[in-house]
Formats: sequence, C-alpha cells, structure tokens
Amino acid sequence: MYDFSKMTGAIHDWLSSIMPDLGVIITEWVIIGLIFLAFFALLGLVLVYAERRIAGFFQFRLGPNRVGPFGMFQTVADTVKLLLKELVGTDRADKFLYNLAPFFLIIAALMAMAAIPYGLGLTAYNVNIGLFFMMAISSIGVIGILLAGWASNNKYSMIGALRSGAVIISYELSLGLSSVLAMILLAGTLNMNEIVMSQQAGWWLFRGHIPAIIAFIVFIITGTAETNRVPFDLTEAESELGAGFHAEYSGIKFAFFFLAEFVNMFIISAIAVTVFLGGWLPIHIPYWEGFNNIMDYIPGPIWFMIKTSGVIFLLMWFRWTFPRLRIDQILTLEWKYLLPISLINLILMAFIVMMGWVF
Amino acid sequence: MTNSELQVLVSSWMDDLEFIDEGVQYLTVTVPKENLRDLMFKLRDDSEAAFDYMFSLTAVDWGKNRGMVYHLESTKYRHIIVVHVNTEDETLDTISDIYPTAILNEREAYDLMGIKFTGHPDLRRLFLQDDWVGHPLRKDYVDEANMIVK
Amino acid sequence: MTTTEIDNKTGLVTQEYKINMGPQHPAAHGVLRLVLTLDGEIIEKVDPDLGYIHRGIEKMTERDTYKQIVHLTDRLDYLSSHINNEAVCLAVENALEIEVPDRVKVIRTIIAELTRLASHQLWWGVMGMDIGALTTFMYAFRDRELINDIMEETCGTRLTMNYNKPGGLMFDIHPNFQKRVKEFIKHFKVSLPEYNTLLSGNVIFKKRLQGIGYMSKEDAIAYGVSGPSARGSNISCDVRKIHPYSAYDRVDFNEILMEGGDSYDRYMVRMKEMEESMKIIEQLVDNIPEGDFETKTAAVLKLPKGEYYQKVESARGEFGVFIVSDGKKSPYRMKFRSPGFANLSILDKISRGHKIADLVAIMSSLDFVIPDIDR
Amino acid sequence: MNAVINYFSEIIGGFKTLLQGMGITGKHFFRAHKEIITQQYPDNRDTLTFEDRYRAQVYMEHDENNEHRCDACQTCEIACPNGSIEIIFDRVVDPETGKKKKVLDKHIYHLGMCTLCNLCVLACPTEAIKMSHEFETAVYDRSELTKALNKPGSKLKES
Amino acid sequence: MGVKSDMKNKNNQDTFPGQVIPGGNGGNIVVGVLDQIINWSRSNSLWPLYFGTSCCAIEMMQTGAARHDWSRFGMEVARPTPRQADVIVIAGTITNKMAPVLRKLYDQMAEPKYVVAMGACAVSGGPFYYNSYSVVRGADHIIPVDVYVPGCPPRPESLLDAMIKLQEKIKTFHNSKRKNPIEGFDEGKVG
Amino acid sequence: MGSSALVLFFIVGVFFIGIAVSVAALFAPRSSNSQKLDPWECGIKPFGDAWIQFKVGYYLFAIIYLIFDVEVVFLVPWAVVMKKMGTVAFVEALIFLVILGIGLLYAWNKKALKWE
Repeated sequence: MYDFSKMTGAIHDWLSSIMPDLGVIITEWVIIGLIFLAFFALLGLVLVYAERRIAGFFQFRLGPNRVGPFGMFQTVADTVKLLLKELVGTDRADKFLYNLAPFFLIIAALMAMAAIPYGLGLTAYNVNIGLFFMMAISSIGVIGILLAGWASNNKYSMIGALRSGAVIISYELSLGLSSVLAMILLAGTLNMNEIVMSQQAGWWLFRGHIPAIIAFIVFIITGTAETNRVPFDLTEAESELGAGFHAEYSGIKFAFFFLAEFVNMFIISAIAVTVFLGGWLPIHIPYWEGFNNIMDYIPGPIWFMIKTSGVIFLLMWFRWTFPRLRIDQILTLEWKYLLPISLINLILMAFIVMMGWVF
Repeated sequence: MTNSELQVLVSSWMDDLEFIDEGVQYLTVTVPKENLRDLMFKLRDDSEAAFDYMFSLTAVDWGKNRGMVYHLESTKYRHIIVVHVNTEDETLDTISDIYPTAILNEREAYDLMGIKFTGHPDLRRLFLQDDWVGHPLRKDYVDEANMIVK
Repeated sequence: MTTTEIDNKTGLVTQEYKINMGPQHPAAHGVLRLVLTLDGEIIEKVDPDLGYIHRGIEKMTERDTYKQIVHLTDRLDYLSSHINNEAVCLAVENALEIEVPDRVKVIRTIIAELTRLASHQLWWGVMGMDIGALTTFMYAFRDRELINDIMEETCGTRLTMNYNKPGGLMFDIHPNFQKRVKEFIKHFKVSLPEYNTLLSGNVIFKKRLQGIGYMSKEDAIAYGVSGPSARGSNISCDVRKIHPYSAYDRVDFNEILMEGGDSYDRYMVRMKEMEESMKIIEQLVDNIPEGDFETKTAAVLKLPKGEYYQKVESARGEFGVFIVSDGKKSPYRMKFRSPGFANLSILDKISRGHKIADLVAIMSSLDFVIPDIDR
Repeated sequence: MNAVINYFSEIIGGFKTLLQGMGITGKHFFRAHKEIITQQYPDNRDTLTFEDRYRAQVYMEHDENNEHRCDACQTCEIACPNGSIEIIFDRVVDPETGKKKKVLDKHIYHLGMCTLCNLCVLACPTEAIKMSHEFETAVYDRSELTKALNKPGSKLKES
Repeated sequence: MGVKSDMKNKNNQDTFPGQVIPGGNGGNIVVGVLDQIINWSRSNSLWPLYFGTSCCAIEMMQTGAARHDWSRFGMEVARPTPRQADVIVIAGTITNKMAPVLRKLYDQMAEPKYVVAMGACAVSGGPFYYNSYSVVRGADHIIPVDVYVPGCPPRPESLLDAMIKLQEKIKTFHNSKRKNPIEGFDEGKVG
Repeated sequence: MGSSALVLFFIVGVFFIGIAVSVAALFAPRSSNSQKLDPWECGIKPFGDAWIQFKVGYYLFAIIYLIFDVEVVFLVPWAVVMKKMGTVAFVEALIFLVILGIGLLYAWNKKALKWE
C-alpha cells in the first residue's frame, strides 16, 4: 500500500529547501487549489457526460455521441456555451442573495471534497472529526438551494425552495443518525482515514451483519434525497415546478447548480464508499491469496474511484427507474419509516458491538 | 324506451313543445325558452326519462335567431333526446346548475356565439382574448384583420 | 388579489396566491393554462384558461367541403386522428346512406384500435414522466414507433394519417399490413407486462395515485365525463359497446370498468384497455374480408337538409360530430363534441384540496390533448 | 400487533416492487448493445428508406423530354383544403380544333402550407402530381418553400 | 400587448407568402479561430425549450425518443424555463392568444437564442391560413425564425435535418459583428 | 493540511465562481427588452409578488427535527467511545434512545407527523 503522504511530504521538503516558509505555504495552496479545482470541474464534466450516456443505455438509445470521440466533448461544449451565455435574472429578485446562492453550493461541495480520503495519505483536510464535518458541510449546500429559490422571486422557485427545506429537516436525521452513527459504532472513530483503515479485515457492509446492510440501504435512500435526485427531486420537479429553484438562473450560474448536483452525488457516494465499502482499500476475497496480491498492486485512488462510480451508477439507476415522491410522502417516509428503523437499527448495532460479534 | 314512447312521455309534461320529424336521427324537440329549465329538470329527474348525461351542447346561428341544441342520453336506458331552444334576444336561461357540464360549454357558446346565459356563475370568454370584438361563429361575423377568406 | 386568512391551527397568517400553470409548462400537455389559487401547496381552486390553441376549426368547416373537412379533424385530437376521421366519415355516410364495404369497416376498426394503442402508449409514457419516472417515456415511444411504421406503410404518414374519406379509405391496406400488425402484437405482448412491472406495480407510483382525484359516479355523469376516465368510476359508457359502429359489433371484447374512481383506477382502465385493443386487433387482422376499399361517391358531396350526430369512442372518450346541413356542399354548422372538454370541466372539482404534485397526476390520469379541447 | 406486521410487510412489499422496476431497467441496460434502436440520421442517409406511400411533399413528374402531364385543369387547386396549390395558366387557341385550351404556365405549390393530406394527388385526373419522399426540406428563408412544380421550359406531354 | 397589434397590422399588409424576415446573422464563410470555438460549442449544445403546442410536438417528442434520439447532438436537455434554453422549436400552431406568450418566452430567453419553426402551422399557418379567425399566419410574424421546416407534421428526420442546418448556420456567425435578431424586427426591417 | 484547508477551499470557490461569472458578464452577448426581467411564469405575466406569507406544511416537523438533531449530536461522542466503554455505555444510550423513540411515537400518535 503506497502512502501518498510520503509523496506530499517530499514535495513539501523540496519546496521548503528552495523558498521561505511563506512561499512554501502559498505555493502549496496554489497547487492544491488548482488540483482540486481541476478535479472538481473535471468531475462535473465526466459525471454529466456519464449520466447522459447511461441514461441513453437505459432507454435503448445512444446518448451524446457526435461531439468528439464517443461524444466525450459534449459536456465541454455545453460548458463553453453556458459560460458565454447571457446572465439574465429578474429585476424583482433580491440581487444579493440571488448572486450569493451559487457560492453556497459550490463552496460547500468543494469543502466536502477536501475531507474525502482518496487514498492513503491523500486527504487535503484530514481531521479527526472528518465524518462529522462531512455531514455538517453537506447540509450547507441546501441553504444555497433555499436562498436561490427564495431570492428569485418566482413562485415556482419559491415552492421548490420550501420543499428543499422540508427535505433537509427530514433526511439529515437518518443520514446522520442511522447510517453514519451506526458505522461509527463499528469503527470507533470519526476520522475518515481511520475508518478506512479499520476495514482492512473486510468492509463494514459485510462485517456489520444485517444492521450494517440496513444502514447502507437507509444511507443510499437518504443520500439520494440529500442530493435532490429522483425520486426525491422535488426541488426542481420538472413536471410540476418547471425548473424549480433555479428557474431564474441562466448561463454559468445555472451551470453551477447543475455542477453542484453532480458533485454532491459524488460526495455522497464517496462517503458511502468510505464508510461502508472500504474506501480506497482493494477488493480482497478471503483465501484467495494470489488474487488479493494482484489487487494490492492497483493503487488506492483507482480503487476509490471504481467503488465510487459503482455507487454513482446505483444512484443513476434509481433516477432512470423511479417516479418522484410527493412532498408529504417524503416526510412520511422519513418520519414514519426511515427514522424508527434507524433508531432500532442503531440499538441493534450497539448491541452487536457491545457483544463483540463483529468478525 | 322507443322514440314514440318517449315522445308521448315528454309531451305529457308540457303543452308548447314542438317535435321535429324531418331530417333528424333522434327524437328532437323544440322548447320555448321560458320552459327550458322546467323541461331540463323533468328530463333529468323523471324516473322513466332519466336523462342524466348531457353529451353535447351546440350553439347554432339559425340566421334569424340563435339557439342551443342539447343532446341528452340516459345512462340507464340509453335513449337519446335532442332539445332545441331558440332565442331572439340572445339571452337564455343557464342550465349549468342542472348539468354541470354546461358550465364550460355555455362559456364557449357565449364566447363564440354571443348567447348570454342568465344565471351562469361565471360567464366570461373562454377561448378568445377578453378584448376580442365579436363572436366568430355567427354567420355575419367578419374580421378582416384576422381572417383571410379563401 | 390575495386574501388573508387565519390558519386556526397554528395561528399564523398565510396568504393565498395565484400561479399560472401553463401555457408553456412541462405538465401542460401542450398549452393548457390553469390559473391555480393555492394556499401553500394546497390547491384551492383551478381555473382553466383555454384558447391558446383555439384555431376555429368549427368555423373553418363551414367553408370546406365534406371531403376537405376530414383532414382538419386530424388536427383536433391528433393522438386519435384516425378515429376522428372515422367519425366524420360515418356521419357523412349515414347522412347520404352510403353503405361501405365490410372490408372498409374491418380495416377502419383495426387502424382505430392501433391508433388507440398508440395514444395510450404515449399517454403512459407521458404519465410516467409527469410522475417523475423518466424512462417510461422512452419505453412507450419505442413501441409507438412500430405503430407509426405500420401507419406510414399503409396510410402514408405517421401521425395525421387522413386515411379515411367519406365512402371508404384512401388506399387499400399495404400487402405487408397484416404481417406487421401481427409482429407488433407479438412484440407488445411482451412489452405491456414490462410497463406494468415498471410503473403500475411500483409502490411510489401507487402511493402517488391511489385516492387522488376521486371522481364519484354521479359527478362524472353530470359533468359529461366519458371514456376511460369515466370507466374508472364504474360508468359503462363505451360507445363501441353501446352504439356499435364499423366492425365493433362483430368482435368480442370487454368493457373495462373499475370501481374506485381515483387516478389509479383511471390509469388501470387504460392499461387494461390496451389488452382489449390487442384482442380486437387479433380477432380482426386475419379476417379482413375481400372486397373494395371504397364506395364510389360523387365528387362533391351534398348532405340532405337536417341534423346528423355521430359518436365514436376515441382514445380519450366519446368523440361526437354534430352536423347541421342545409343541403349545400359545406355544413351549415359543424360541432365537434370533444371528450377532453368535458373531462376538463371536472378538473376543478376533483383536484381541490390536493397538492400541486397531485394536480399533475390528476391531469395525466384524465389524459388531455389540448387541441382537442380548444378545437 | 397486526399494525406492526402490516407496517413491515408494507416495507418489504414496497421494496420488492422497487427492485422489480430496477430489474426491468437494469435488464435493458445490460442488454443495451443489442437493444439500442437508434438510427443515426445524418450518417444513415444513404441507407435510409421510407415506405412507398410515405408523403413528404408534392412533386410533378417530368419525363426525359422535360414533359409533364398536367393540363392545368385546376382540380387539385379545388381539392386542396388549404390553398397550397395555385395554378397559373394561359389560354391558348388550339390550332386544330380552334377551341381555347388551358396551358399550364406555373404550378405553384406552397410547401410551407401543405398538410400532405393527399387530396390533390387523389383528385388529379392525369396523375401529373405525386408525392415524393424528399423529406429534407428545412430552409433558412420561408420564400424558398413556395415552389413552381413544373420545371422551366417543360410542356404538356402529348398522349 | 404591443405584439398583438403589430401582428394585426402585418396581416393586413400581407399577401402570401408574406413578408419574410429571416433570423439574421450567419452566412459568413470565414470566421476566426475564437469564433470557431464559440460557434462549435454553441452549435453542439442546443438546448430546446419545452414548447409544443399541437401535433408537431408529438413528432418532436418522437425525435427525442429512442429511435431518432436527438441527444446524439446534445439536444436532449430540454429546459422548461426560457432562461436556460437556447432554441425554441415552435412545434405547432400559434394562435393570436398564444402569440404574446411566445413573444414573452422569446424575450425572456438568454442570448444567444435561436428559433426553429416546425411544421406548416408555425411556418405559415398551414391548414389554418385561410378561414381561421384566430391563427397567426407564420411564427415569423412574432419572432425572428432561423430555420423553417415544413411538413404536417415533419417526420423526425426532417426536424433533425433542420437542427443540423441550424448548427451549420451558427457555425458561420461572426460573434464580434453579431447583431441581435430582434432589433428592428417589430419595425419590419430585414435583419 | 490542517484547518487552513477550509480557508483555502473557500478562496478557491470564490475565485472559481467569480472568474466564471465575470467572464460571462464580460463576453456574453446581451439584449434587453421590456419583458425580459419579469419572472418566468409559463409565459404569462405573474400575479403579484412571490414573497408572501407562505404556508409551509412542515412547521411541526421542523420543531421535532430540531429536538432530534440536537440529540443526535449527543450521540456522536457516545458512538465513538462505545467500543471501549461496553455495557455501561450501551445501557445508558439505550435509555436515551428509548426516550427519543417514545417521543417520536408520541408525536406520531398526536398526528404531528402528518403533512397538512
């Protein structure tokens, strides 16, 4: 297992040897900032493209395939177009909040990405309350949606925004309570890297008995709701509200919402992978030593991306299968089903941990 | 019920009904406009007639006067009756409280033919803009701005 | 314009507000405009504002000959264009007492049922989309394309076929017609259960529709609701059964009736109607009688003075053609009784107290085609 | 107790229907390579075929001598429900019989108005006009959609 | 409601095929490199507005569906709000009542914006040109149209052909010399 | 990197949006007309303002949520140390969770979990 902190450490040492401390810090900031920004933008492009292609395959069609090889530059074209599209909004909007809303979404998404462990020693913001931080920061994005919808002074946006309020006050609970809390019980830590390391003997999904599986299912459901995707896409519900909260946003500002949705999907998948599916650890099958050794040669970040894509694919699969829930059903689902199940599940998990029945 | 039986039944209710015999498919009756609502109530509530389903309301401009043609069917007995009512002064009593399906249909008739239904809860234009002049389905309607006649 | 009211439960003052849904809205099924009065998300009143696609077809018919009128009816309810054509042709044929050959009757019936299938497929796809399931749309359109191909082969165009003319059909059927129809039926028998698994059985979908938009039997009759929407409220109103026309008297099919009267029942009526349509086609497609595909008619048809009414069962309900003739080559007054217009009139009543999302579901379950309503 | 059993059976039943739905879409996804029915239009132009009866626009048949069969009888103009066809003709005195005869000058066809209802083609007594498959009709300028169907210099075929 | 009165006047002057005001721009053969990049992105990312009024809308949906699949061109991202859309495909009849709505939607769209008139009704009023009292005889009386595609309704391939022609037109724009197509439109000046 | 990463990512985010928006504002074509700045409401002039006293149906949920969310915060430290503490921690948390659960059931029973 290659520890990327060696590499970053080496870079740090080299930089320290050629420039003063302040210079080192600034250089490192610029490098990290650029890398993450590039990664962020690339992720958006790739995920949008992937979604459109995958949607195509679900529906007996091809999806974008004419711009560049296999249509790979489709989203690039879209981005350039959106960048050079006029920014219109209404004159009735609350200008300040209207312009502020995309910042919330994008910055929250960026910060959440900082705490994700992409590989051993490959975390920009390695903090001992990592998971807690992720939970907290990922709910800030919803404030962006609320702001956008309210500030637009468009009734459809308004309804969309208030719906997002309903979703946030519900699904935060199950997301935090059941799934994540139950897994913290198993791992005994909040540090994302330590959670990953604690799964070297096997993924928590399999080692945590049935409670872990229930926690995973609840996590995926609530995660879909947190990212406002079908079947929980009430905030933009095309057939009901037109475009919902971003109806008044055009051009690049709209692109930010689009981007944030996809990046949030990545973040939720990344958490799921970290907590349940062993993060950047390679797939190991017990008693297949040869196979396991070969798997070890594949670097951690690649494993991480493979697993994350798997979860993202699952979310896309949901999107292209399910109808949308209604607002009261969303609340019912959370309060009458997910939350009680999570509570019981948490007790069960605690019981299992107490008895030491974890393999 | 056959048409002749129906005719006997309907004519037993009131006197001044006229039955049209030529060129019609169904039993067709012309009612004076004062008696329209009475007849409609009877047609709907009478247990033997039981015309509960009004499937068509047509406003017709007959040239000298305008009128409505109501097509009624009974979902129980499946017989059909056609009621004609004509008006000289462009007003008719509404039947929208008897047959709610008439609410929109009478608005349409008002919009396109200009028949005013007294007692209608919400008589506005339905299809055309509020500032439209005239009623296009009338035979004497001319609109040089919007209509090119071939 | 907004009224304030005291919410008794919480003591907070909330405002009613009005919102335009349509004419340009994904759920408007075209250009239906509904002015909604809402309190929060709850619908207080639905006021349909029509006419955004009112083209004055009834006025136009007064200047066209009967043969020319047929193509205008394609544009009324474009999803059951063949059935509309058929209604006009039947009305004219009845008036002129033209007896069309058996072959024509059977072919008309088959194509009418294919049209109904295509219409219901589209409705299913769009209904899924309105509820939020995006893939249904593509599944429905995949199967719809096959019908469109059959139409193109026999009738010459895909959507507005104009295949009927007074006295018969425009062409004879294509030699491949029977083969392709049978292929389609075979294919669709596999697809339809998939539709049911994907959407009808889905728990979210059921929860979204069950108990939503309840329409009582009495209300439905009083508002003149017809077609599958009425049959969902247990009203037997299938014109094909009650006043059979074309070849419907010689085929065996069931009139689907549901007891519940909510959106889900209206949905299920249509799903089961597709099976019945397939049954009708299967019975007829191998038994198309030999004969002529048209009766020779005069170049210009003149209907005798009088009134003629013809009702048919279109995909949305009872479509009627009312002709007042004064003996000239054009009708004196022609009225199309559109099923959607009557079905729309009950929308306000059945959607009050529901939420915006329910309104979309109710509208889908009533299956509007706006040009049919506006004419 | 019943309520509890109902509660859980509802969850499990609901879950099952969701999985069934995912099964359908998943099945099609993993069989996509066989099931994709997309016809890649601009690339398949050479192989694209339509059914014989497909109607895309009206055209007038000309033979190799640039002769058509339209005798300017105006039947199609009368049959057309929406005035898409206008026939401009000259009256020429036939030298043999001495009668005045219509000769087609221009058969004007407004493609932009045509509804492709086929009534003109059915009405035509001489089968001069027919429906073609030429579907790539998009233009930048609406006036290009008004066409003269008879080619310049063409004349009536003597029969 | 200036739109409506304008239209009425225009109809008065009209003799078929009517005064045609083309959509403007385009037609330049040589464009710069930067223009090429911008035009490439714009032409390959035409997001249509959800706008269908009648029969043509069905064929438009058919074009979006699996068989013809305009997502291959990146056009499947149909936007319900005009702020985010690039092209209006006017699929169906435009009536006098709808005309101000269409104009408003067009006005609310963010630049650059394009219009495709699909089907006989949108091109010229089609079957409703004569004898109808409520139909606008061609959508180009309301907004400048870039590409016309006749047919009633045109088959999906025809619409795709129109979209490809629109892409070709966009590829010849000079962005620095770009002129707003709506400028002078109401006064009837050819763009 | 420590918590300075948060500052970094904040700056990066601000720059990202700021640059993109200013590029769009500078180079995108513009037009203006009388209708452009109206809010979009399906192509019709909107009725009045959108900022009204809006009835949100989840007022009670929000309160219950608040209670639960605070409680969940208490549970996080417990979850971390649960493994080490064993039975004592389990029983204590059990009591806590049971009380929470009873609270939920009470709210359920009072029909507070019904969207209106």
